[in-house]
Order: sequence, then C-alpha cells, then structure tokens
Amino acid sequence: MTLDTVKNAEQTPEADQPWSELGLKADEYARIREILGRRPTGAELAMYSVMWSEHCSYKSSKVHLKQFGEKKPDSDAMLVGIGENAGVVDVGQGYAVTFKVESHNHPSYIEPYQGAATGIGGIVRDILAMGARPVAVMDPLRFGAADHPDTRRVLPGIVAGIGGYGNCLGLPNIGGEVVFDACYQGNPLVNALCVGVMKHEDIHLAQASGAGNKVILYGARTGGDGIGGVSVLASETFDATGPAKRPAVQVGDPFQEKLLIESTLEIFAEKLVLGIQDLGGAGLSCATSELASAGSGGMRIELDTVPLRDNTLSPEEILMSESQERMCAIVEPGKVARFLEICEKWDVIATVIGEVTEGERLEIFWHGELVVDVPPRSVAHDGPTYNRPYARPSWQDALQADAPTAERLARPSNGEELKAALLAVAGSPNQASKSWITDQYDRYVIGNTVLATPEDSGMIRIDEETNLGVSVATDGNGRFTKLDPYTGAQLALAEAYRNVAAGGAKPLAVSDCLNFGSPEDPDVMWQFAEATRGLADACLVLGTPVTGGNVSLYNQTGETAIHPTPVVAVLGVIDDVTRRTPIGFAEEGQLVYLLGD
Amino acid sequence: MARVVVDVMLKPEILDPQGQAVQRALPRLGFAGIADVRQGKRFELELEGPVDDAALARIREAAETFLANTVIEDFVVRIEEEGK
Amino acid sequence: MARVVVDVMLKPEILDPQGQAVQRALPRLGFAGIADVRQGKRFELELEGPVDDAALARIREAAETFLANTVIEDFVVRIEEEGK
Amino acid sequence: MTTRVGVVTFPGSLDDRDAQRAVRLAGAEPVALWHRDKDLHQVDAVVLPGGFSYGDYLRCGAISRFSPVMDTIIEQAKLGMPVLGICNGFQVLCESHLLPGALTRNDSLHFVCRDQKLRIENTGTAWTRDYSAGQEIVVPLKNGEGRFVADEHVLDQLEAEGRIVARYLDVNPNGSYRDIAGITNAAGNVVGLMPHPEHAVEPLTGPTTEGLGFFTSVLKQLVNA
Ligand SMILES: Nc1ncnc2c1ncn2[C@@H]1O[C@H](COP(=O)(O)OP(=O)(O)O)[C@@H](O)[C@H]1O
Repeated sequence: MTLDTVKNAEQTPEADQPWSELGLKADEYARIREILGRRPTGAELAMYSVMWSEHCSYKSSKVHLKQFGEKKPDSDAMLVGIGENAGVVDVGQGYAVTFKVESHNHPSYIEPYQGAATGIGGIVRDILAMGARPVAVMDPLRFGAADHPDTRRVLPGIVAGIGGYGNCLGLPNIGGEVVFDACYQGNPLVNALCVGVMKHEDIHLAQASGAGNKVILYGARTGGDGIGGVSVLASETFDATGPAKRPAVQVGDPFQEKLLIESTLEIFAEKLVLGIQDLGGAGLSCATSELASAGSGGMRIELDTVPLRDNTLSPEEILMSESQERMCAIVEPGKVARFLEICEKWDVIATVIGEVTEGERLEIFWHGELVVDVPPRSVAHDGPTYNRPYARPSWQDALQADAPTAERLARPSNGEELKAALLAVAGSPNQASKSWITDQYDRYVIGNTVLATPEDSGMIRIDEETNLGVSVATDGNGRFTKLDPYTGAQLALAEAYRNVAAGGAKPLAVSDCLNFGSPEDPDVMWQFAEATRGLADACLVLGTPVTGGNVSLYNQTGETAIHPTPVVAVLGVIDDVTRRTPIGFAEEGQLVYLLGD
Repeated sequence: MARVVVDVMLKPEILDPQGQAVQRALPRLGFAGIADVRQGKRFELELEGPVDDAALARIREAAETFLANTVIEDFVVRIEEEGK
Repeated sequence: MARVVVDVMLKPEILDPQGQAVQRALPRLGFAGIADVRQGKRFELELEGPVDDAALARIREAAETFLANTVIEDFVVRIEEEGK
Repeated sequence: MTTRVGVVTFPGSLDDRDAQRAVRLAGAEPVALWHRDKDLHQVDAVVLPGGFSYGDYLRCGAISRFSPVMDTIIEQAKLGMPVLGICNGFQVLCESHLLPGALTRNDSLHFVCRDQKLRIENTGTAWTRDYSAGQEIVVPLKNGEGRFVADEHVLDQLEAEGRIVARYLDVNPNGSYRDIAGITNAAGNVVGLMPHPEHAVEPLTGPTTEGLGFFTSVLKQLVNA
C-alpha cells in the first residue's frame, strides 16, 4: 500500500475512501472535506472517524448533558468541572479528590476477562492524568438472569478481570453493585469507578502549550489491539447471535499500569509536566488532538518514532490503536532528561515523539512525509452534534398502569403467604450476599480502607494525621428508570446520596454513567432526555454538581434495549473517619430509630 | 492410556505481558540472544480409549469451545510422541 | 530465526487444581472419556542465533534456574519441529 | 538508637507502604529499600512486602528473586538477619530457597480476600516472640497463589522441627498442605507468611490489631540481641 500523504490527497481528490466502514455518515465525511478543503488522507480519516464516533464525541448526548452545566448548583467545592479527564472536588485541608465512573460494557461481553480488566485500567489512567494518586475502585455491574448459561460465561470472567487488574494495581475495591435482570443478557453492564487524591497545587490538565515543548509518549509499546474498536465496539449494535464483527480485543497488563502510576506520580512530584493525557479509546488520535486543541499553538508529531510491538502497523493503525497502559505528556526541553530518567527507573519505555509548535495545526509525519495536517479542534471538539428525535414511548402509559401499586399488589394475608413472600425475596439472586464476588477483590491494600463491603458506602482515609476521609456510593435501578426515567434517575441519586450520608460523610459531588440503548430509537432517546433532566434537576436541589461521567449507548440486543440504567456515584467528605457509622447494630441496649416516613 | 496434548498460545497480534516479562528478565540473568518469548498453556489429556479420529475430533472441539479462548488464543492439538 | 520450546508441568505428585477443574468440567460440556488432565506452561523462545548445542545448554540452564521451579515442576526443552 | 527495619520495593510491590506503617506503629524506623540497590542501608531487619512483583508473571516471586537487593538479603539472612516475607514476600523467599516448598495457585482457582483466623504455632522465631504459644489471631488474607506445597518428607521435617509458624484455623482458604500459613528456616530468623499482619495494626482499618505482634517481636529480638 502506498503512503497516503497530504500531497497525495490533494492530487487525488476523487479517491474512494472507506468512510462508511469506519462508521462515518455521508454528511460527516462531507464535513471533513469541507474543514480540510480537500479529501482527508487515510490517517486523517482514521482520526476523524474515531474521534467523531459516538463514544468519543458524545454526538447524541451532548445536547442533553449541557443541563449538568446549566443547572449546576452553586458549590465552592468544584475545582475542575466537566470536560477534563475527570472533575476535581475540594475536600478541605488543601486536598482535592477526583473521581469518575466509566463503562466498558461491549468489550466485556465479547471477552469478559480482558474487557472488564481494561475497563479498570482505563478509568484509573483518567484519574492519574488529573495529577492524583488513585486510591480506590468500585464496580457497578449488571448481568442477565443468574441461571442463564451465558451468564456463566460472562460473570466469572468479568469479576476475575476486575479483580485481576485492580488487585494487581494495589487499589482497594470499596464497593459496587451486582444486579441480575434478563434485559442485560446480551449486554451486561461493566461500569468502573476510580477515586484519586492530590493536593490542590498538583492538579494537572490535558493541554499542550509553549512552542518547543516536547511531546513524550510513555508506557506500553503500541500494537494492533482494538483498532477500530472505538467506532465499531462502542457504537454498533450486536445482533441476537452475538457480535457480528470480532475486532481485535485489547489485553491489559496491570503490571505495566502499576509502573505507569508510580513513574507518573514521581514525575508529578518533581513538577516535570505541563500537560498530560492518558491514551484510552482512540489512542494517539485522541491524545494528540485533545492536548493540542486545549493548549495554545499547534503540534508536530513524528509518528515513526512511536515504539511498536508490531512493525507492520501503518500510520492509520498506529493512530487508531487502543493499546493499553500508555500516557502522553508535554514537557519543557530542560526537563526531558529527568523525565526519561524516572521512566528508566521504573522500567517504563518513554519516547519523545514530537513537539508543540507556533502554528495552529496538528501535523503528523511518517518518515518525513506529512500524513496529517488538521486544525486539532476540528478533530477533538467540533465533531457533529445531533438533536436526535425523541418521544414518549407509546407503551409508557400501559407500562405504568401495569405497575404493582400498593392497592393492586396482593398483600400476604396469612403466615404461609408471608413465608412464601419472604423466601421469594430472600432467595432472589439480587438479594443474596455478594461476598462470593467481593471476596475476590482486595479491600485492604494501601491500609486506608475504613468502610468497604458490606457497608452502604466505601470510605477511605486520605490523611493519617488528621483522619480526613472521603466516601463514595454508587446506585442505579433500571426497573424504576424504565417505569419513569425522570424519577428513576433521581432515585439513583437519592439512594447514593443517602448511602454516603448514612456512613457519616457529607455528600459533595456526583459522577454518573448513563447506560442506555440506541439513540437512534426515539423511545430510548426519550428515556435518555428524561433521565438527564431528572438527574440535573435533583443535583440542583441537593446542591451536588455533576463533575463528570460517561455515556454508553447502543446497549441492546437486536432491537431490544436494556432498561435505561443511569448509574449515579456520589462522593462525600468526612473530616474525621473515626466518627464513621458502620451498618449493623454495634452493641446490645442501643436504641433503634426510623427516620423519614 | 494415550496422551493428547493441546497447546494454547495467545494470537501473535495479542499482547503477551507474561512472555514480555520473561523476555526482559532473561538478559539480566545472563541469558542473552533470545529475541522473543511467548508464554502459553499446555494441557495434557489422558484418554481412556484409543486416540482415533473420532477422539481427536472431540478434543479439537473441546479445545475450540473450552480449553482455548479463540477470541484471543490459537491452539494446536497433537498426539504425544512415544518416549516422552 | 529458530524456535525452542520449553514445556513446564507440575510434578506428578503435586496437586494440579487447574487441570482438575478442566477435567471436572469436560463431562459436563459433553466431552467424556478423558481420564486425567494436567495443565502446565509452554514457553516459545525465538533465538537470535542458531540452535546449536551451546544454545540448547543455555536454555536448559535458564529453564532449570528460572522458567521452572524444580521444587514443584518438571520441564522439557525441545526444538520446534518444522512446519509448525 | 532506633531499630531500623527495611522494607523492599520491587516493581509491582503493593503493601510496601503498609509494611512501613506497621513498622512505625511498632516503634521502629521504617527504611525504604529499592530492588536495584544492593545496599541495605544499615537496617537491622528486612520485610519483603506483599503485592504482585513483576505482575506475578512466570511465577509469583520468581523474577524478583533475582534482583540485586536479594543477593545481599540472601547473604545477610544466612548470617542471621531477621527477614519476614509476607505473601508475595513469602513467595520470593521460597523462590530464593531461603525457605523450602513453594506457593501455588489456590485450590479454588480464585483470588481470595478474607479475615482469616490463625494459630501461632511457634513463638521462638524472630518475628513471633510477642505471641503466646497457641495464640489465635485474626488478620486479613488475600492471595491468588497461596497454597503452600512441599513433598511429604519436607512437610514431616517442618513439623518435627517445629518450623510451622502459623496454621489456618476454621477455613483453609487456599488448600495449603497441612493448613500451613507460615514457616520459618531452621535458625528462626527467616519467616514467610501468607496472611497479612501489616493490615491488622490499626482498629480503624483492620479487622483487629493482632498483626502488630510480628513487628514488635522483631524489635524485642533486636533490642535484646
Ligand atoms: N460488584 C461489586 N464490587 C464491590 N462491592 C460490591 C459489589 N457488589 C456489591 N458490593 C458491595 O456489597 C455490599 C452489599 O451490596 P448490596 O447487597 O447491593 O447492598 P445494598 O442493597 O445495600 O446496596 C455493598 O457494600 C456493596 O458496595
């Protein structure tokens, strides 16, 4: 294959391009041609296609997510809001906490162990990139019916993957959820949350400024994993027989990630970086375009300097590769040597792959030939925005009318019936003890876990001298949300809020993972619109801003969407963790109160 | 009894962190000249009956559906040579 | 480049829970007639130079001191046959 | 002079800071040791902490065992310096042949994290003097490859020489032969332990504070020596 350079693109305007296979729509492809004033090169097309995918561009959800900003409650606690890798919250005593929940649903269905493992890896790098030391993880999960044969394939792999990766990183697992419901049979939900702690002055942002500053790629070598994964995996629907395409699956290396964490924290401590970004979905396409567009000036990358695991990769593939455990940093020339030294200490490969330039373009070269020449903002931020049609489903009234209200639900009228009802509840997999899962997770490592399973919220001490701590709970109820998306999202928030308060912490901020079906279905889009509206309204009332989160769409099997499942995480602060309130009765003779009505 | 071996290796394009860790350690231990290391699994199956085509076909199916994860792994089924 | 394979298996007297788990699962999946399963490791080493006696001796030493833990494991070193 | 207890960090060590905290709470001075540095910086004793050094790839502890710091530790351990290996550290000690046997995959094939009851069987080691014979304690246990195995002859010898330091009670969490949770070398200065006493040193974060005894024991041993 000949190299598709910018010059070549200019000379061959009519060349056929696989924009459709890469998930782009005709009008999106036309937009790209308009932005560039020519046809894109293969490498440019790769970048636009991954960055403009639903997963990276939030093109269907953006118009609704805006409300989290518009209805943002006044809060002194927000240090960094939506838009960065993760939001940052002031928790006092000079400390800041960052937390975020993300999904890895589709990859985990295809390859449960690696899908879930790399889900943990991805969210941990997001938190690290903010300048924080990751201190805990949580894992809200949804599976199909407990007795379905495919649950047997999916569940043990997912749990082992979360444990395998999180345990090896040395991050305590302080909570999560396990819910079984047939609606998740062909589309389990694997959401992962990470909490990180830093001092205010350590906050780092993803931006590249200052001409002459170096772009350093460090961590794992780049391989052929997950190429096209972003656009295909996260945006296409599975049919009932399983995944139609089997794109390369990413394999995680938690040991490499542990080294990445330690080296990065040492690099932060010595103040060696100006801007930093993790490589997640969309890999280098995302990191370079986001860093460049958030800064001033342009960027020049020599793509052939990227260390490869597979020497046959083309520039397009290198730009799209989702190889795990990589980060990209902007470093002043005078600090490069020390940066590389720290990486060497931790056996982490680090390479200068380019620099910040005076111009306004992101230019990428392959053995001296220009293969990408784009305005970085057009890749990272100016993706399409859809106002998808939505309408209250025709079946919504019937569904609500059929709901078991107090009047219609037959109450047990005798001992036998009461026993049967009790046994039915007690025997439900959703009520059963989760210890067979949580016993596979390390909750002790780091030695700061104050509350973890089976408590209402997870709580972590962040200062051993003052006993300052934070707590997090996640909740979500797809059945409620299906019945009434507006209220269902609010219920999820209220429950997580209560769980944090019950442990003794003051709720401060919210992160959310919005798991829904196809946005192209007006019914689903209505659920999404209602749930976001409900969540934004409730956050305003409770005074807890949404600091960030993640949207996962196309969660469906064939035409059937999962229950709309917004998972809401609430973060709280407690100034003295020794005053925490565990669940359970501590001593005989204590009084029991019921609060609320 | 007859023995059939199933070797399961990660596909070449899939990252093999274990093999890499071994490869990086070897030179430190004084073993130079090794360009690449991949680590996989070896299953030794002892059959009750003879190793005929039918038995091999069944084992191949077991490897395909169970012993290997063909999303990320390749496998080879072979009859163990005498004297091993 | 030449390939040398090192197979590492738990010694027969050491319990192999992984192999046992596979063996117990096989009949449930419809694969009968398998009397025993042991699971071990397979290392594929790509040598930079030729596979001569000196190279094999070094690999045997690496297997003995590093790739296998001879307290609990046995190993076999062999040159990969052609055409594999 | 305060007693100095070194805690080694290998790439992938996880419980190194926890071990340092336990050393501090016991009244000694924790000293961070780096795997590439042969120098032990005048420490009086060494802890090899838990974690997944080198990702636990190949075998747990197999790659760490060849790090420069281990050369010195092996040398010093043979001269009588107290060494405690916890979990991954225990695996490193077995791989180094400072302790017999090996640690293999749990019989459940799952990683297990639980509050584990143990009986201290030998109070004569450098790390268990502060316990009473037969004392039962609860400390966290968390491992995927914690099943202690050795051949019958070695097991019999360990029993006969009283070198089993701690045994699992109530539940054997990983299928360890003869319920073995920890062992010592013949001299009693090198101890390997699968459970994590360093996670049971504060009432706030541990199930008990019964793990502290390992760290106070070595302090007494060194002060009396
Ligand atoms: N996937 C999981 N990962 C970690 N902890 C979990 C997970 N699922 C449940 N837990 C924890 O187990 C405990 C009990 O969960 P659950 O029965 O769902 O309680 P609740 O109904 O109070 O939310 C909680 O502390 C919860 O955080």
